Amino acid sequence: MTALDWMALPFLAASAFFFLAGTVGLLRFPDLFTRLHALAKADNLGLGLAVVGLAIRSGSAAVAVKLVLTWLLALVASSTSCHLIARGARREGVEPVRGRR
Amino acid sequence: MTSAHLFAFSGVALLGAGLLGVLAHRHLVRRVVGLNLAGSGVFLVIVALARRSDPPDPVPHALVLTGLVVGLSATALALALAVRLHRETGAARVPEEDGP
Amino acid sequence: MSGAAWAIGAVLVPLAGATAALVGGARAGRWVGLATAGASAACAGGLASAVLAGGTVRHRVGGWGAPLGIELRADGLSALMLVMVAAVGIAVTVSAAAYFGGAGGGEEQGRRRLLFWPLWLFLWAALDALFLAADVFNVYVTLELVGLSAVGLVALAGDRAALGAAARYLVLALLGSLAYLLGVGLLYAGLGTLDAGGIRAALGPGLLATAAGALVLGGLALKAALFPLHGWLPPAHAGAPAPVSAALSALVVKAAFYLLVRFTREILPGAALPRAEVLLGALGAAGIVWGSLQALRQDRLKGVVAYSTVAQLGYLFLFFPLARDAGAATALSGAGLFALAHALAKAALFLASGAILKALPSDRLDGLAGLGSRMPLTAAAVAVASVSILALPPSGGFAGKWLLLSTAFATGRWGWAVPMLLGGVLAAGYSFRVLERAIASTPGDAPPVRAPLAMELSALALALAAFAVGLVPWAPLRLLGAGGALAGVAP
Amino acid sequence: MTAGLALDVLLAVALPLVGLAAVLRRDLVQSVMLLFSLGVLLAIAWARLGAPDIAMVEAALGAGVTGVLFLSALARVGPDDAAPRAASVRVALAALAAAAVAPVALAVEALPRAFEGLGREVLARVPETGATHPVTSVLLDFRGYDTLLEIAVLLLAVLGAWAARGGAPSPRPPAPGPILTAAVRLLLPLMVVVAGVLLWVGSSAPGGAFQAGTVLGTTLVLATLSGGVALPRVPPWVVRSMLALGFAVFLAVAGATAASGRALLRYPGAHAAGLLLAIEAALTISIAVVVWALFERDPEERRAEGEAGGREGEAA
Repeated sequence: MTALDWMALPFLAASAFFFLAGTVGLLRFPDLFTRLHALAKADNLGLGLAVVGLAIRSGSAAVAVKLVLTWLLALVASSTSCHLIARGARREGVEPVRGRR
Repeated sequence: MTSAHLFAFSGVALLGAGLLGVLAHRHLVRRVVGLNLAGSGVFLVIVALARRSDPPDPVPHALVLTGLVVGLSATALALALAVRLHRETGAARVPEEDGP
Repeated sequence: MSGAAWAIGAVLVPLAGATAALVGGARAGRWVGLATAGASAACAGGLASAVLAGGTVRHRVGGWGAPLGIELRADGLSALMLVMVAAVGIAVTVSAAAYFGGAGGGEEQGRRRLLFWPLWLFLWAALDALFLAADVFNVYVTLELVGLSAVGLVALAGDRAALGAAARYLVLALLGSLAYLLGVGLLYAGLGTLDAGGIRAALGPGLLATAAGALVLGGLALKAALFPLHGWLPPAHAGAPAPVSAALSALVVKAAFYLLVRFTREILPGAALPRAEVLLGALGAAGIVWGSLQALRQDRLKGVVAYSTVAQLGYLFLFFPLARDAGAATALSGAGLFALAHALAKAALFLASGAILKALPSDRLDGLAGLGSRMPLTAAAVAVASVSILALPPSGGFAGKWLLLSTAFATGRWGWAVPMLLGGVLAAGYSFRVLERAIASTPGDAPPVRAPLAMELSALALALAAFAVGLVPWAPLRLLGAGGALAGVAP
Repeated sequence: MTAGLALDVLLAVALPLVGLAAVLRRDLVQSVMLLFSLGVLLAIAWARLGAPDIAMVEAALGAGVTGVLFLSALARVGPDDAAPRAASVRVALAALAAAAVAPVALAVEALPRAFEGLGREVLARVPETGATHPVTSVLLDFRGYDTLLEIAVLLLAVLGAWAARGGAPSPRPPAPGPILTAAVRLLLPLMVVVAGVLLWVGSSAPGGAFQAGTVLGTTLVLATLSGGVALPRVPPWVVRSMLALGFAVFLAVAGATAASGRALLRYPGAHAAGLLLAIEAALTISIAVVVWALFERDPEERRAEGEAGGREGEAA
């Protein structure tokens, strides 16, 4: 492994952790709204950290810019679709779970 | 086991799953799902076997690209038929073989 | 013009016509259709005369040649099929111009006028391309073209039974295509070529040949409406608009059969699948009996004609067991003549029922009494076409069936003659049910609405052509024999 | 075992399992969603198999066109309420499917582990074509005739879907809301640029008319769905002309090559690259309109509805 790889490692590991957390949340949380909340973690933080890690590893500014653009696009897409899903669910009469289960 | 053969067997298994989907269901949309799975299996076999050389043989890639477009066309037509059948008969069922 | 130019024209002209009809819209459709039909038929005729004069015509698309590029090939069998498409195609086009003609009819009729022409001309192009293809993957693309345009045409009718049948056919056809494609993929993975001639040369018996052969033949059989997978055919063919039924029943069913002939006799002889050939024959025999029995039970003309297609397809499949070794040449001649005569006669019957449906409230057999005096041209078309379907001498149907029967006797395979003879008796049954009503001298009033003359005449012309095939059988047979007909089979 | 092979094993096992799950799910919507997930896994598999062109098309189809088609069909087709078949029947059918594919597995097993195919010959002759990317050379030059007919298949899908659809109006999408509208406004120009890039690089790298056309078509669908961007109302014949444009250009080139006495689709050497780009550009437009037309109502119907109806307000 090169020095760049070592520098990227913590970011990639952290990214994997957030993806794992997001997935656990998706599977374990009680209702649609909290699950969406968990997914957003994976997209925003997990993907962002992965982008940072990969940008370091690539060692090229052009690739880094493309990676960051990809992340920004994913953010726009995921927040829009989360919003649409949540709004659609509210219209269909899905209520958030309140209190503890 | 080479990766090429590994994916080829995976494609055969996927084809089997898709075939089961076509055999086991009568809902047209479900059958289209099965046909899409089976198609993906066939494409996977063809592309995986092209990986037996380095670089991979581009001819099967071109064939599968054509196959994907054909598959999309068939899917679009089948789904339009499903919607129409549902409107005419109240169910997007493929009628049973009539053997009177 | 060279033979290759005619072959290219036979594909490009109907494709161009379809595009023009799509852009031109409902109003231009029929004129585009008529012009395209004439030009496409001229290409088929030019190709046939080139094949007669100089034998097999080949063309390397893109100039590459196999195995890198695709080749087109027209031997006698291909040319005969193209002529069959052209003859039926012209009549269907003329009839359809009248059937879908005229203004009014509301939005639904407008949609039909708009969509029929591009769909039909694409189907024409697809059939021509299929009969000319010498590359097994190119065959896959043409098969899909044929299948999707046929489903689109059936869906145009909007009749509930036809829609269900179209859905069932689509699922079967797609499954068949996938099996075929996988077989082709395996052949390429083993041999490194997609060219029909290249596969024939390279393929020896073995696991690859058996698996790929079973996939290809099984896939094509799924598409061929072979018993017991014929169930979608009668409702689809009976429920579609009459010109569509004619095209489907006369032409589309021949496509998968043609490919099965090519693959068993020519491309995959190395796979050595004799049991597959016997199986195809046995299913054909079952189809003859079953289709004929069902035709006897129908009470609508289009129902009788559609079930009769199931039976008549069965005869064609007797080619496979009969064509083994010594019988190949005679069996091919018989199957070729039978396919041609069936296409002409079946299209005539469907176009005639279209004319009847335009003039009379329904095509129920009970209501056909006195047809001879009410619609004499159409009654004549039904009568003459039925003679060929019945295989009475000297019709085209008789010539084809006679050659198939003689193959069975000459090669000592008497068993295969039994379903043919039984089918003849049953065909007499269902045809006379139609004929006794159509030509009986029951006086009847002229129908209040006249059917368009073009529809009646196109049906009659096709019926006469089917009959004439029996008078001059040497003409199609000479074409069939030109260029060697099938590699390894010399009629 | 290397990391690469480990990933391959994981993918190869996951693919049929996800497929099986899609077949066995009782709920039709879940079944379709699993089909989409399979598309994502497949895109990775294509990349692993050295087929980036296919990976891009798979992603564009699964996430875009096929997804939209299935979802809009699901919205109109009732749930699959057929009673599940008896366990014995299901086992028998599974056994039948397994028995049908087992000989294929045997035949695959018997194939040699290394095989050139036509790869070397294609690479050697790519310089003679109008493209530099081998897959594009095969698609548009060596096997250009297949591609010509394939575009006809795509047109038939539209014609057939219009024929099957009958006079039914498409469902109105629910009112879009400000966030979707803003996002679509942001993404639209970007997607148009992406389509342009895909088209341009197609001759030398993975990409080309189909990828570009699907991106552009999905953009049109998105614009229609979001309601935030008004597409110009065009007469039906313009829609039909745009549908036919790519095929017509390809066909005209085919006719011209044949008429000039060359072989069908043998491009004149000096102009080969330019001709291919012209064909690809026209195809991109038509494929985009195909994608949109598969989703939208057909032009006759739009006309019949007339301008009076207009778009439903954002009231909801």
